[in-house]
Amino acid sequence: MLGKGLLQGLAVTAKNLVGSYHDPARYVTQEYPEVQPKLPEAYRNFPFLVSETADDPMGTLRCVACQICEKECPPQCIYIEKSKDKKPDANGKLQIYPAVFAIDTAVCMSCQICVEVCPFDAIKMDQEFAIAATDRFDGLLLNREQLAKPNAYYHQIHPTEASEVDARLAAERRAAEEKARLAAAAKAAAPKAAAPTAAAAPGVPAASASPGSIPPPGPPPSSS
Amino acid sequence: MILAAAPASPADAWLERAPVLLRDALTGWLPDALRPWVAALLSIATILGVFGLLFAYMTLAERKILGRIQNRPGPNRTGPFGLLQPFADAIKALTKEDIVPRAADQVLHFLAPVVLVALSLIGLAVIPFGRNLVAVEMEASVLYFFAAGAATELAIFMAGWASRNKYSLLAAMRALAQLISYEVPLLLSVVPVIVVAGSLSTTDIVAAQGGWAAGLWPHWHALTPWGFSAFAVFMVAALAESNRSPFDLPEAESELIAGHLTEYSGFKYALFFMAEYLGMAALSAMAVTLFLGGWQAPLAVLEFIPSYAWFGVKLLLLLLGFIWIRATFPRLRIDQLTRLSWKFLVPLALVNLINGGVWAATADWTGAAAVVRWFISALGVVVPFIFLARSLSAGYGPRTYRYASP
Amino acid sequence: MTLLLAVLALVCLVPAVAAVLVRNLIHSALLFVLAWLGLAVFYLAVGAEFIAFAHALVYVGGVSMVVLFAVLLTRPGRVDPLPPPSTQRAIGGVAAVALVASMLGSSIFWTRLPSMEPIPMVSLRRLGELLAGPYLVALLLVGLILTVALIGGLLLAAPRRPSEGGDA
Amino acid sequence: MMLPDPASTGLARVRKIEGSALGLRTPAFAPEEGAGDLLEVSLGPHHPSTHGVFRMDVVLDGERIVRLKPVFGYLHRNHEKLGEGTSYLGSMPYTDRLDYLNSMTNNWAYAIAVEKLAGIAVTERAEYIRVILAELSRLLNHTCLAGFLMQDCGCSGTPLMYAFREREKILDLFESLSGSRMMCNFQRFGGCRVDPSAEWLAATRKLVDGYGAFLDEFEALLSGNEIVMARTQGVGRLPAALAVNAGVTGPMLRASGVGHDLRKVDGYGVYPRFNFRVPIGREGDVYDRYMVRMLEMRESISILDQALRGLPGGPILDPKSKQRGLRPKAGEAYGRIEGPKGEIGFFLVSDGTGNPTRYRVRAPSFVNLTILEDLCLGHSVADAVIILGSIDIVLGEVDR
Amino acid sequence: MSPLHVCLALSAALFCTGLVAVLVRGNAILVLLGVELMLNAANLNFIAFWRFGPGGGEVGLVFVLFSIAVAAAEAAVGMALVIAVHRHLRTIRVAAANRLKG
Repeated sequence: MLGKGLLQGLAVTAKNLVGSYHDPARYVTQEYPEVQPKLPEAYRNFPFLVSETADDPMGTLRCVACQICEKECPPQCIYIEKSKDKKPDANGKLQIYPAVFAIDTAVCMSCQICVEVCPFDAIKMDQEFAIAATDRFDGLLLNREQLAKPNAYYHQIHPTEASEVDARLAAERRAAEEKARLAAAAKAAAPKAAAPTAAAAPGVPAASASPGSIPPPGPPPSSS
Repeated sequence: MILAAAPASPADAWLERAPVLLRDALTGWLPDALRPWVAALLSIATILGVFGLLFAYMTLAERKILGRIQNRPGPNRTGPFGLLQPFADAIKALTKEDIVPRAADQVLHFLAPVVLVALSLIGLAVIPFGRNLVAVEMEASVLYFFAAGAATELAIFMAGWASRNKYSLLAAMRALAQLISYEVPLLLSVVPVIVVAGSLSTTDIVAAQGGWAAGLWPHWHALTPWGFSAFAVFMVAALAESNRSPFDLPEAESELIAGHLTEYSGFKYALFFMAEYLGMAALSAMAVTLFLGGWQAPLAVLEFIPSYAWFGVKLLLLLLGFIWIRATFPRLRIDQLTRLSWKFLVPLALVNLINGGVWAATADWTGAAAVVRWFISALGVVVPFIFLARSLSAGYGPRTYRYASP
Repeated sequence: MTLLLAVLALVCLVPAVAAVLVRNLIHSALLFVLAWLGLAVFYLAVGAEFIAFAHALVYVGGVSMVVLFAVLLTRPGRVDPLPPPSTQRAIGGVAAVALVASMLGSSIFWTRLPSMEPIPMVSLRRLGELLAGPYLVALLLVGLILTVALIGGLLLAAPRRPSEGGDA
Repeated sequence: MMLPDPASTGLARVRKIEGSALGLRTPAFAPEEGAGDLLEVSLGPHHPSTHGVFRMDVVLDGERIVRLKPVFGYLHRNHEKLGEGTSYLGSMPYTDRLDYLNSMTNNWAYAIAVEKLAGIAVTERAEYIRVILAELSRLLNHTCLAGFLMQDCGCSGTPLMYAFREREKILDLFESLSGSRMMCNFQRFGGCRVDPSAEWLAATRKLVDGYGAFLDEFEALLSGNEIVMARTQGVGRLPAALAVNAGVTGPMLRASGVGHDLRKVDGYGVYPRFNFRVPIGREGDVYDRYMVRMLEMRESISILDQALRGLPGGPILDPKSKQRGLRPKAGEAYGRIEGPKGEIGFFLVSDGTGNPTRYRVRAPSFVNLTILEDLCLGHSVADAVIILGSIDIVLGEVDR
Repeated sequence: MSPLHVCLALSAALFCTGLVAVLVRGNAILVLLGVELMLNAANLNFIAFWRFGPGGGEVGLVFVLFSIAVAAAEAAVGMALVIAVHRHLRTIRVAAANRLKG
């Protein structure tokens, strides 16, 4: 019969009209400013640099300016300049730090390749999407100070991922300390076996050397 | 209290006569000579006011209902539930710059929207809104309504021609082709109603639809077989006349030609917009008068509700139907559109003419004969519908699909 | 009453005269339509309601569209502007018309017209009975004429399909 | 399947106009002289229907189209030359931007090409995940197409809104898995980047179960609708011979009656393990292309159902696989999959260094678009808009 | 100056305008419109005599209805002729169409 399809179509739209008043599946609009979107944990926008503690973001950046992310970034939007001097990192080891670390967010397509290739977990993806700048060039060129955010913030936006990263880092740190202690013990044991007489002399420098040459380890890593 | 006393007949219930009493109160203190003139002015003012507001809130209702059908809220930012949206649109239209192309024919360019709106409004003069609420009482009011309707084509031609732009002229020609080819079924579907009601005046037609069979089944024309077919043809033609959904070809964005309104902006564009809605409201009002028993109540017991309320409810239901159809159907191509009119609607309306004639001739059959009469009339509708439907949808139809053998 | 009729007569006459004089074809066609509208209002004033609406429907609705479509279809992109009517033909035309006008005018003013009968109000039903009664045959004939005219018009105006090999 | 000789197909009758600067090809039937003046119109580049920046130079004889020249390139971003300058891993996020509706299938095609080039094996679980994501992407693409097509036919937004309502659910799945709705950058050489969590799999299961009901409602609104049938049946008929010779692939080819589906022909990934059917049309007009896609969606639902049930455990990427400094040995490889729009393939030539020396993308919409003129001749402009809509092009892929 | 005089004067004036249009204007369409005007003038007479003349004028009304119908048919055929002529002679100046050859 000619009109059957048309009537079926009308029935569907009527069902939706009525449905939109009582069935949440048929009323999907979230009115944005009032209703904030609940972002999935994996959501990623522009990257940010992770710093160990919140109070001294510049001092405790994890980034060691290895420039792998600069090479691997497909649109080449990261610019790094190595520092001349060194700075102890979380494990107390002296590391270079980035004097200049700039990301041109106008070019960055938040593809998170930099996060993937970074061996030091120094750069992670942010979740802040409501970004505005008054100037297209300098306004969107974020420098080191603007990029650095504390690890606590990282825990806040990517909880599970952050805890995995911290667990892994803690494990590495323990392994590094374990290895360091073994090396130290081995070094201490080796001179004793070679010359028991010289034991007293080297013992003292060893004892004094150990504290002297290795500066006191930096503030204990923030409790994860 | 007048209300408490059961009114002798619904006609003189207080609420029923309220508008007439109001008018008499307002014109009472005038000298007799001036009284008819002021009364006429009053009715003009009320029609303009009511239908102006109806236009405003119809645009809002359209966007809200369309939104709700599409699972979204529709405008709800301007005022509570978006109620101030029409006024916001009006201010926007007023403040928009009114660009007139230099080559345009200034006089016609200005005249077209004015004439279009005037013609859509003129038609409302003869529609009986309530028991004795008709602005102009005439013997040939139905013919008057369609004469006013026929002139709108002229205004569209003026709009298309005055913009001096090749595309808007072509679009105006297409719009005219559509309007003219749907004028014929519109008029033909009204003729059986006149044959059965025996008069060209709208008040007589509404009076002819009074009364209920066994208090439950009103004598509306739309509820008789031939009446339903005429009502369907009338509504489809009304859809096309007011350029609404399946036939909104002129301003179809996917069309190459941007329609005869390209050279209009600002308030004149809003006027065209208003004319379209008023045309739609006028045609729906006429459909209510001719087929849905004007201000007649659907059930005898519901008689106490004033007559103009019934007219309003029916009109709003029809307008809801317009919006509902717009939300559901895609657009027809220009050749399909004219083929639908000439090869389907006009023959159907012609057969319906005979059907109405038979119905009028057998008016005095009662009892068992009435059933036979209904059956004949129903046959007169269904048989041609099936034949015409088959010829119209030749070559189209749902298909079955096979799957590739791996 | 006569004053009202006189005003309406002017409303009807002025566009008609203007239509004849104006150069632009579309403007003159639209002025003609205005003249027909004026005539319809004149019929209303005189009391022939049904005739007024029928006239309006037929002329303003139908014939005006035919005329305007014809004007548009025959405007070959304004290639040949209308030549000014040769003065010689203009003078001849106006002279002939002046003669006819004088004849009509004198006949109107000198004949002694019968006094006015009471205003005959014809009801639509009476008109209907007349049409369906003695003039039924005439009604069917007019219907026939209309269909024949329509089909003829279509055949004349329809563009020749190349396959039909119409004449050059 | 024996290919008919080109002479009998449509292509042979199309020959270049001598000395025509534009290289216009004379259409099937030349416009009769004196058939009234021809109207030269250009439709686009701001194209009314949401296909992106694309222009059609149309020559009209009254209502009928006599000549149609598609003009594109507005969205050309030098994708392939860029590929040559970027590392293999670096090109992966760029493939999201080809057919920006289906980044998952683009990634998969590129991953297959590199895996073929470098000879990397793919873990079992990753193969299943890739099938699940590809079929989700097919659902998303066909739903969007139906919405856009009906929008071109003139529905005032209703089917499009329903289509987008369902698309949002799928995009939410992609976002919760890969981090971004449309730019997923998810596949890696030898597997996937992230292992889907249990909640994600449960959400996918819920979506797949509910999708059949949505399709029924959608078809009730559209497929039986007489106006839709009147507007789309018999419009833009593509004969099978011309389709095969023009290299058309995907639902367009199947709608013309040629049952060629790479999932069956190549049997890549783990598709042979699922039983599913390949719907084919008979007329090859716009209605068939719409219906074939609808039936394909129902097949995708059954594939998803089987894949979700059969998803094995195990790693999604073997830890030793090298992503960053991948230097495949010199050679070339062509990896292709059955994307929602047709065969999307990547041709890579490596010289042993970190960057490919040649990086070529075989984009299905680009190839399907070449026969737009043959489909539109003799139709009106309103039909041309629908025919373009039924070809399902995405300008990112066409212009690269 | 009784109303009948006004009507007759208007009818005469319309008739003359129609005549001028027919005689003076060179465009075929305007000639046809002039004829239409003359027909309308005749209708006006019928109405005038029905309304203001001696009784028994209803027959005039019926005649007016028929004349409107015929005039419409004539206009349609006239315009069709004009279009047909235009297709051959590329112009519709009345002076041009003076050869009977096909």
